[in-house]
Amino acid sequence: MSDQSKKLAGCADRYLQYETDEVMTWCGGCGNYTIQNALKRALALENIGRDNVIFCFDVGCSGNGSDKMEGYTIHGLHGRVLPLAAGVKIANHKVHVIAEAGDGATFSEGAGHVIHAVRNDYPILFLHHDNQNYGLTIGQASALTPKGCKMSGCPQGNPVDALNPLEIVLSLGPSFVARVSCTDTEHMTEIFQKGLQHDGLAFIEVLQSCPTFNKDTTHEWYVENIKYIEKELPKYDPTDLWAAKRLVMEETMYLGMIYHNPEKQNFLKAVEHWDPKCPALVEDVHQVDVSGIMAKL
Amino acid sequence: MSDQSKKLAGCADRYLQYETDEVMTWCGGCGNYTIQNALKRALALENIGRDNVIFCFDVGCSGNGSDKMEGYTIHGLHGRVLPLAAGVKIANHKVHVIAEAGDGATFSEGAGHVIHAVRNDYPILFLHHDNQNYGLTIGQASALTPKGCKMSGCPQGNPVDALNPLEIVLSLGPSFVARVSCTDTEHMTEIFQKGLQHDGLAFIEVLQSCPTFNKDTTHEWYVENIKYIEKELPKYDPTDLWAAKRLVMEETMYLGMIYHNPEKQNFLKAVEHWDPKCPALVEDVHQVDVSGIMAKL
Amino acid sequence: MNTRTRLRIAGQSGTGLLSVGSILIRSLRDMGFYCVADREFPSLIKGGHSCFTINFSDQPLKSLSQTCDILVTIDKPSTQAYFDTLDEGGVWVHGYERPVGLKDFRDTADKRHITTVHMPTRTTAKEVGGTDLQQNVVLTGMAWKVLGLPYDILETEMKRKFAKKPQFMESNLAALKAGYERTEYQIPQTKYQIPKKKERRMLIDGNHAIALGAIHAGVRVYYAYPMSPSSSILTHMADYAKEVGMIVKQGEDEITVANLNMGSWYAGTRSLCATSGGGYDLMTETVSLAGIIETPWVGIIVQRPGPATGLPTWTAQGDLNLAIYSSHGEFARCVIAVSDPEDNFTLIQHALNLAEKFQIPVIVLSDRVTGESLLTVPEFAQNTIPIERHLVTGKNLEKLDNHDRYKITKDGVSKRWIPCSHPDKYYFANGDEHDGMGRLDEDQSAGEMYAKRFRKLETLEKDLPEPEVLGVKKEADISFVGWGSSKNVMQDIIGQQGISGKRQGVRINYLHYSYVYPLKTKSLEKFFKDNPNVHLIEGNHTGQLGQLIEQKTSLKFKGKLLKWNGRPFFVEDLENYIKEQMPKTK
Amino acid sequence: MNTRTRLRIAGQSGTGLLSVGSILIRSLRDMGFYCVADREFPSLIKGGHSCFTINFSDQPLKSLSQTCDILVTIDKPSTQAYFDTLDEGGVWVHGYERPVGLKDFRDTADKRHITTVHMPTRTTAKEVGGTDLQQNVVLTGMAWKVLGLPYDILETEMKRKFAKKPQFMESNLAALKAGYERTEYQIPQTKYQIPKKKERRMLIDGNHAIALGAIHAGVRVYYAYPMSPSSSILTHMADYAKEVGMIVKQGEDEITVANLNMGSWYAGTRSLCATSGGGYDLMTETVSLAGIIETPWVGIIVQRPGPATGLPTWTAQGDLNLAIYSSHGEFARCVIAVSDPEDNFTLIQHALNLAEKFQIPVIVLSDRVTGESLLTVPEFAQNTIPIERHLVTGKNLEKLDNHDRYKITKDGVSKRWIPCSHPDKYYFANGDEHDGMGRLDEDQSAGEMYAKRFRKLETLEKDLPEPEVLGVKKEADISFVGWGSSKNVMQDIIGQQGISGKRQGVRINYLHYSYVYPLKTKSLEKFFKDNPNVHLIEGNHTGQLGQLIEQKTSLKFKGKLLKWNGRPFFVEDLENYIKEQMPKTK
Ligand SMILES: Cc1ncc(C[n+]2csc(CCOP(=O)(O)OP(=O)(O)O)c2C)c(N)n1
Ligand SMILES: Cc1ncc(C[n+]2csc(CCOP(=O)(O)OP(=O)(O)O)c2C)c(N)n1
Ligand code: SF4
Ligand code: SF4
Ligand SMILES: [Mg+2]
Ligand SMILES: [Mg+2]
Repeated sequence: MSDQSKKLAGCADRYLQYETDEVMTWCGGCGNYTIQNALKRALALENIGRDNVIFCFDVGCSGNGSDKMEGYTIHGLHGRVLPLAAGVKIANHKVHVIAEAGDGATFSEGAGHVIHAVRNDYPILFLHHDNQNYGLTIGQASALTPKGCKMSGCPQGNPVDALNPLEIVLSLGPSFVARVSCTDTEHMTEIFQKGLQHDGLAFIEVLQSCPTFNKDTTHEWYVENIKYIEKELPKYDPTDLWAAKRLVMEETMYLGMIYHNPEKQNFLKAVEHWDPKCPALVEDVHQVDVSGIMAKL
Repeated sequence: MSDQSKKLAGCADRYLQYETDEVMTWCGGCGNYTIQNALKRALALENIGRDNVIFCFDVGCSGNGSDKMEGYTIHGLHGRVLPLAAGVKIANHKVHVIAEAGDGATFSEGAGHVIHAVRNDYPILFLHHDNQNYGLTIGQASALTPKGCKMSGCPQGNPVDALNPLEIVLSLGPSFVARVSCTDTEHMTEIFQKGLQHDGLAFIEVLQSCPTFNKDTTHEWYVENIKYIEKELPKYDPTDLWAAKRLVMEETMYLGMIYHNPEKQNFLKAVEHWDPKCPALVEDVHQVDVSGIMAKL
Repeated sequence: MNTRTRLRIAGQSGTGLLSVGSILIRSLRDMGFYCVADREFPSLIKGGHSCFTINFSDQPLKSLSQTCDILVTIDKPSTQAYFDTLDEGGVWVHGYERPVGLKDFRDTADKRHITTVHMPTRTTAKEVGGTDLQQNVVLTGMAWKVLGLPYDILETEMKRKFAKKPQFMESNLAALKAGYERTEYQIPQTKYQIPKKKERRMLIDGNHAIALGAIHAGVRVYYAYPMSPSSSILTHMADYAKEVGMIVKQGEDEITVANLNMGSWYAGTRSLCATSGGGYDLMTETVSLAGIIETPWVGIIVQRPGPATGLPTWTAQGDLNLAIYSSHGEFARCVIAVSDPEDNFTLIQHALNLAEKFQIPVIVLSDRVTGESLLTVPEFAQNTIPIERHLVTGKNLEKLDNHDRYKITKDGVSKRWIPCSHPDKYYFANGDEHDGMGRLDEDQSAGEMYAKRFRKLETLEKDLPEPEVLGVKKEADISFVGWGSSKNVMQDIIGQQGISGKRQGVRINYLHYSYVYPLKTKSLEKFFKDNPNVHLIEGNHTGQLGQLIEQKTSLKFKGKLLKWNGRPFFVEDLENYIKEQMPKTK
Repeated sequence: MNTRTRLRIAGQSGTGLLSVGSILIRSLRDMGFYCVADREFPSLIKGGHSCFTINFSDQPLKSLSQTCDILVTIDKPSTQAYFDTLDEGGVWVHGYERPVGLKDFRDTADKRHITTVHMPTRTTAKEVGGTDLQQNVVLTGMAWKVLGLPYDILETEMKRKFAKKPQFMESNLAALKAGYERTEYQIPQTKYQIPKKKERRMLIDGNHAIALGAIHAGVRVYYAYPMSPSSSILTHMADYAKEVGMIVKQGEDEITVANLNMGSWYAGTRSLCATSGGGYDLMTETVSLAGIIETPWVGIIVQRPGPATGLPTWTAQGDLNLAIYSSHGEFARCVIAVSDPEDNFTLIQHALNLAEKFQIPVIVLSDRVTGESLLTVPEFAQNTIPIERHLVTGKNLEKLDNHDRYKITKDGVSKRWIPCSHPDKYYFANGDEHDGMGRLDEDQSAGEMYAKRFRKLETLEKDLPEPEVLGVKKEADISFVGWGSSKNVMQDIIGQQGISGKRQGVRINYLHYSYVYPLKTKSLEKFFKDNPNVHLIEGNHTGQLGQLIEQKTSLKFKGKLLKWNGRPFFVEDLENYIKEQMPKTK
């Protein structure tokens, strides 16, 4: 038993509070199962209860988990989970806010939002479910689908180059970038914990298998093509932006902490008069006297 | 007289066809004047007449030039000029299509569009008017306004880090990236010509002075802080992506060809059955017999 | 005489119920039956109950019944979900290996005189050399036998379906035959006549028909962002693109799609895009741009229940107000609603012509049931609607003045010519208010350009056809007014193709709006005058066409048949409503 | 007795006409006059003609006259643009150095008995130690003298304005004095009484008032993307953020803003956003989300003429249909319209309360003239509208069941509590159709949840106040029905504050809608019964409130006063319309 499992055994109730007895509706072998499990493990290990976390979901297969996570969840519009989650965090900075979205939602419908969520460094944990296609709308190409893939809507093969999501994120001045794979629950759990501890936008690229529509990057393919930074590159320094920029351009999928910028000032701290000790905005709605202002008009 | 001016003298009529006798409405000293002049020069030198170019404008101060350029122009919605221009080019690949937009339009309202215009490599010339603020709506901060700048809407100073536009563009697999400054009309003309010759998306970062709302990067400031790649870095190879990525992170504003990828297949060429020789879609609207298809249903 | 026979195949998404359904319906079509079929499925990829329902008859059918005569169930959860839709005296066909958990279904079956037709399909498939993949093929054979229809038709269809996968051919045929031959029970022949003359009909849905209509009318580029129930239009267009020389681009979001569509129309080709309600919300600002630069723009909304994500795989007519009133500012637009494959094919051609004739945005409203239910229809007549471009071309360009493009005219329509078609006759398509050439105009007089554009609505209204009356000409016992997909169920009811077959002598008629906005009211007023008992029928909660009628006229409906739970109108809905509304004497 | 005096300062954008205007209006306010002032300016940064118009009186004023008594012109092009808005017998004040190009103005002036008051302001400024920067200050002194008002008031205001720029103080005062003292001409004193009692009034516009109202009502976060005419709300909120402990975030586009607003409301604080018509198009999908997850969402649309970019710096009431019918699907919402600073301050507080009480999106419609014209108003009464949060809190949370959040109730409203306020009472705010707790529900019964949400519209309608009648109670010679900014001109006309001053004994009244949707019709029906000659007044082309009234009732308007050229209703518009509509006998 890994020490993670031992610790987990000690706080099983904290894990079970999020467990549902509803029938799960993802396909067999879908990466979403392990990703959701790892998230529950991380929450349990970080001792974050249902009164201390709000889950925000985009529309896509990962979003269909929004009523299968027994906690306060909001299932918004396609592509819009990042500004939605940012609005939640700004209103209530005292609770953890987690946002989850697919590759279609994040780099097509919501491409503008991911740029500015990273730039503003809203203090939320963001899981990017990268299954390299549109699962819920039955298998169209996304912006991350390799050129040439035959998908619904491009029978002659996807005509356009795929984007490299992490190459883009690293060009936005992020504060925390990591990569995990749905094939390794323990590692996901560990990185999700780090993301929950991070006081800024934790962008986590989650390599997600989608056996139904993505026959290329299958569970097995990932297992063969992933490597762990901690094991393979012991001298890797995640605060070195150029090292990170080079790493994400490599064929091999290195998992772990890719980039971390402790100096970046998160969104709330950048507000000159904001103070973490002052009440959350949700607790602060009161009649404000404006007579001082009116006197000067 | 530079040889460019000599050549121009030879085709003054081609330049004058675009000249307007309407009163221009930009502020005195605005960079838009020289940018528009350079564009007219480039069109004249490339012998591109009004039957061979369509100008697409975004909403912003540069967009107010849309009825001051005597040719076929369309003045669309804020942030949407790139997909608009792409639609024009797809419909009529036989004419040049030029798109112009400000930094608010390109990296805030239309941030999603610029990502996918570069990725799809639509064959259009795109001038990014970077005056680092929202001019037309009277001086708010844009995504490129430096952190700390006091602007309308952020009296305590812009709380958010600025994006580096070229760092982002170079993370999208572009085919042509150059930078010019409104302070050097000849150099702009030369680069605009190259852009007009390029058979893909020519992204040109135009450093634009805005004396009214941007007191930091003034005309004089640019003149002092720009350098020319051709002069300063003779051995610079624009096909080297990593060299380009490093160049755009430097304080000094290097002007000229930053990156060029001749292998990138532009949008139309990537369509398997498209052929430049076949009629433009605007000439090809005809009744299509679908009996063959119906017979198989 | 009602000869509607109702077959339902129920199974969890992804368990092959569609392939069973497709072989059966193709075989019925080959025998010359009129068929209508539709899927009910949840917004999930796998799991969740879904069914494929086929109604067929020797008379034309366009809508479905809510219940069925024959229920074929692939798995137990779907039996659970759909068992009570099997009518008294119906037939239950299934192939479960183990009778476990079937007890209460068997009891209900007995109570309701339901005949059970069963064989262990997996064992049967294996016996004849197949694998458990072929259990559904056995089931298909069983169902065809229960229908009492000739085996050769079914076999031909199986061969055609697996022509490209010969490796399965042999085992498939064996399993099919076993299922057919080992089944004894057949439903009584009185149910229907086997059609004599075999007029060849296509099996096609609305989304496929509208794609063909657009291609036929010269659309040269199609843009879309995937969103059910419109995604299959993208798939069809992409499949035909090469063959018909069209460019198809999956945009990265709906605003990209709307502006690609705008740019291609402005440049002078024929372009098209499609989405559903939520995606259209994102396009409305661009439709407003088409309004002020007076440039054609055609888009399809395949409606589904909102608000927000709502019910992605169900049907609704809840976005009529969205199509008419969204997009800021006031400008002329046209809203057209399609119902069956035939008018999907024709109305899209008229939509493209109207958009160019009046230089306006035209919104075509479809919905899931129209877009995705399969009907047997004869091949569409071609070249019946000539392409009208209304462009100044060739020598006429010389006579143009730059200020002709947005010239203030009585009927509101000015001349349009393709950008760059003449070097000197340039104009500015300006999103700001402008003069005749498109130059910025902020003077008081700019109000005249605003009014000029809006005058097109009146001119357009005069140009549109009046709504059509179906059924008895006058003095109906009960009359309905509706639009879009409501036409299908109304035609079945009027054609006595409900379930009860006989309409107890009730005189029914129906006024159908294909062109919904601007609303024509002449025949509507006459319809209310000619018929004493006029009701509204709409697949939404607020009766949106009814509101438009109440605003434009002082007509009052006797009652409103509204439905908004994501299900289409079934023939039972109309029959029950008519029974309630008719005075007891009838 | 009409004592409206009309002063207009014309100059190109950026030539300092605003600073001249602001000193004059502040001084008039200090003297106890009622003032109303508005800018007309083109959608450019520099150049183009613009003017600042002040109307003042000892009686309350709320709207402007189209023409002026005193025209102060800063540059020649603006003289050209505005000269003919100076009435017969008016006064033209200018300070050009060289008389070149003034010939024809001088001729017109003579013909129309216009007195010209002139001194070379640049030379005068220099003479008294100023620079040509002070020429406008000289002009300010001249204008004040023409008005015949005491110098000390003007001087105090100048000192206050340049308190933070002492380096200019001295030369400014010298130039001011020179302008004042060297001017001989004064308009005849009969024009107006100088108010005796000096009730202190604020000078404030609608945008500023709505910002203060929102802050007062406990809004804790404000989101906006700059878009005129709403941008000044962002500037005000940002300026006060620190002082009132509020967070202000300029979003990167309107969809970001709408979803930030949605997230903050869902999390349980009070949030607000504002935009104009085009920006709101981009927010409509998110408003539909608020509809299905039954979560409050408040947004302001400061209207300007569309379609598309339209006329960014002008005014319109063209987006009522947008507010009522946009956003796909059907759900309950409320549309409120503001008119003067006072109801900007109060109605935003009611909007926030209604949004929380009914858990619905509330759209507040303003427009450029309401948002940006300055009025003298007494300080707003505070604490008159208690904050109503309608949240389950504290011990009551224990009694909750997870399924209470979207429980199907008669009035459509279920319980709401702040996420995380209790660890076990979680619920799913689900954009898909759902059950009481928010779990996905695709069954037929889901229609009941759809209807439950919509029932809130009826409950809301009963809760809203009826429209208010202004002017004579009954039997008016001519009556008007309108909403939003139309109230201002109607109040001036009813208060005999048109130009003609005497209303020739015409009895006028006006039914004003602040709460426009859902439309209340009881007092409307009574208004039509009590008054024989009811007309519609709306600042748009299609009479959108009129259409809503025609749809909901069978009332018919005798006539419609519509205006859609970007200019607000001037008192002349009403006076001319009334003259046309009144039977000749009056
Ligand atoms: C505005 C809008 N456009 C389109 C859709 C349809 N839609 C639902 S999920 C989805 C994309 C799913 O792909 P992705 O985001 O990668 O998630 P996945 O299903 O692959 O997990 C789309 C296009 C929608 N719901 N809303
Ligand atoms: C949907 C929409 N949102 C906002 C605006 C208002 N607006 C007009 S121009 C502009 C930004 C101008 O900044 P930029 O794009 O940098 O152009 P610049 O004026 O600086 O040249 C904005 C926000 C609009 N016209 N449309
Ligand atoms: S389609 Fe792909 S992502 Fe969606 S549930 Fe199935 S396997 Fe998972
Ligand atoms: S505001 Fe700036 S960008 Fe706009 S016209 Fe003036 S100087 Fe040019
Ligand atoms: Mg995906
Ligand atoms: Mg700018």
